[in-house]
Amino acid sequence: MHTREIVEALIFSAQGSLPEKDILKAVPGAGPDDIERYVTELNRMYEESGRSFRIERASSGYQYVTREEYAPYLKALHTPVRLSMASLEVLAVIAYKGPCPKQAIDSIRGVDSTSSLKSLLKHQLIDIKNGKPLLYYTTSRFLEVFGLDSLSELPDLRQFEEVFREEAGNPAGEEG
Amino acid sequence: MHTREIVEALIFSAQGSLPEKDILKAVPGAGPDDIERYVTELNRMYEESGRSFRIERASSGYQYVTREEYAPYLKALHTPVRLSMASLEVLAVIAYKGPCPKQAIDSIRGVDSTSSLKSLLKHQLIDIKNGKPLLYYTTSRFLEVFGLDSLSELPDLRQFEEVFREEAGNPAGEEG
Amino acid sequence: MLPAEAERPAPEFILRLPEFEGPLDLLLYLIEKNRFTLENLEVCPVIDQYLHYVEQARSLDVSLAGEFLEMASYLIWLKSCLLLPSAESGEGGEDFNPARELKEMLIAYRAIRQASLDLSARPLLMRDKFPRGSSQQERDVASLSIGALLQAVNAIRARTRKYVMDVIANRFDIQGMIERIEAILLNRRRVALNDVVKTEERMELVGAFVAALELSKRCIVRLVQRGLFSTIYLMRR
Repeated sequence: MHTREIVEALIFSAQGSLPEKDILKAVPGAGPDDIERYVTELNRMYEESGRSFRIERASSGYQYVTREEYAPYLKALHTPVRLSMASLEVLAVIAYKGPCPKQAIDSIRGVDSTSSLKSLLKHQLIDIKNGKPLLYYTTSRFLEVFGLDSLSELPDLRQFEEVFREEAGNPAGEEG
Repeated sequence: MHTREIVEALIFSAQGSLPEKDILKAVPGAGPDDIERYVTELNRMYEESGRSFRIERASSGYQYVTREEYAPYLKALHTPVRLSMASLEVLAVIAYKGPCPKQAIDSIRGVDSTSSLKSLLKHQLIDIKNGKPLLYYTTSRFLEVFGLDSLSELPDLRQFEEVFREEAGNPAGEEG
Repeated sequence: MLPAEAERPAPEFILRLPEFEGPLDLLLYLIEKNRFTLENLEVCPVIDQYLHYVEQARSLDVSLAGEFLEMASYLIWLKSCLLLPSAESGEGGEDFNPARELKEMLIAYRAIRQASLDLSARPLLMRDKFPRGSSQQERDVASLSIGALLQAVNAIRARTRKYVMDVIANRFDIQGMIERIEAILLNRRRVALNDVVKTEERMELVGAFVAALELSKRCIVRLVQRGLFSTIYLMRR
């Protein structure tokens, strides 16, 4: 196993751009120049063997990108985005409680929900009823994404106690 | 530009396992056998050039994964999945018997499975079908994580039962 | 990674009892320790050892899950069946074997345990191999599960340690409230806000108020309040 391939595996598996310092931490003994050299070597190998991807140096670190000529084919590909936990929380509140104002969502969650609301609006999972304050509610797209016919199909939360009931003395549950 | 490399780019840019049908849609004219052949060719090229990753079949599709020997270097970068024995048992019951209610899981294991269910839900390895009682089933994420193409790939449960029944001739078991 | 049977300390070890996933796990351990198989299983010594373990655990104040005690009483019953002279042998034409149910239970459990070990032995994503990281372009939202949504509810609850459910149970339906108010105002010129709600619940009152504001905005009603904290009336326009 060559350090170069460890660097490759690190960048390959990273979420988004991998900061150089994280690479240096993971492969002790290598310096920034080594990393850069490895990446150059890898990219040359990819190019020579006709690979459809390469490693790009971004301001924040290294990341894989597919070569531009493949973009037309990738556009056809449905690459779904996974919602963040925060967005899911906001969505859950709106689904069960909506239409409701942002203030109600924030107070139930105990944190500010601005960016999640933005992201959910962008994905058209929620919409806004005009008024003061603005009211948020879930859209038909929401039902589609969750495979529901209507909001009434959401399970009764009390029924869910069987899974989520708090165990005495072990509120965090098992970290399995 | 070769179709093989288009397939490569598609799988490469997908999040999670890319369903075979999506690949077929993106590269008209190619059949499942072609895709499989391309993947085999790509994997051979990766192996010969010492790449740290390969394509594997999972959840009725294809996904990129790093080779196992790199895991020690990558662990620091990721939050590894750690399933308890109890969670694994619950997962096995659901994989083999699911969709099934909690009561069925508890009765096979002889113990309450609440905390394991919680943990498995958190890891999105199982999900819930609404109903009374709620039914648990394994997700496509489960197939991805365990590198299974479908649940039918799991070894026959009776096979395990038989082994146990046949142990009569070998009282010491695998000990010693 | 997983505790092998052989590595577990014997249950006689007084200071610290080995831990078992459950009563069936303990029974299998005892069977293996006695070098029995399910085919040549002698149930009585295993039952005795099981009861001994439970007794020890209780004397050491180890909190045992209720299932262990349940199993203990089942085993005591089973043993009594085995020890009593089988006066009615041949009952129903079948050879009466009270241990069979236990055996079947153990076989089913053991098979599942084997299956779980088998699963765990597979190269596991995020443990033995890692997926390709995220791609840069943002696209559609992946289809989601109800489980994920309820997971989120649980996350909120765990964090805030309040009754999310209370609030949820009280969700108010603005549209329904608007319709109710409109229906009332078909026959009357005015109605007090407090008379619109059916219960004393604060959330419903809030809902009625929001509905009233909405109707006012749509120029369907006029809101009238003579002074601070006095009754709010909805007047048909």
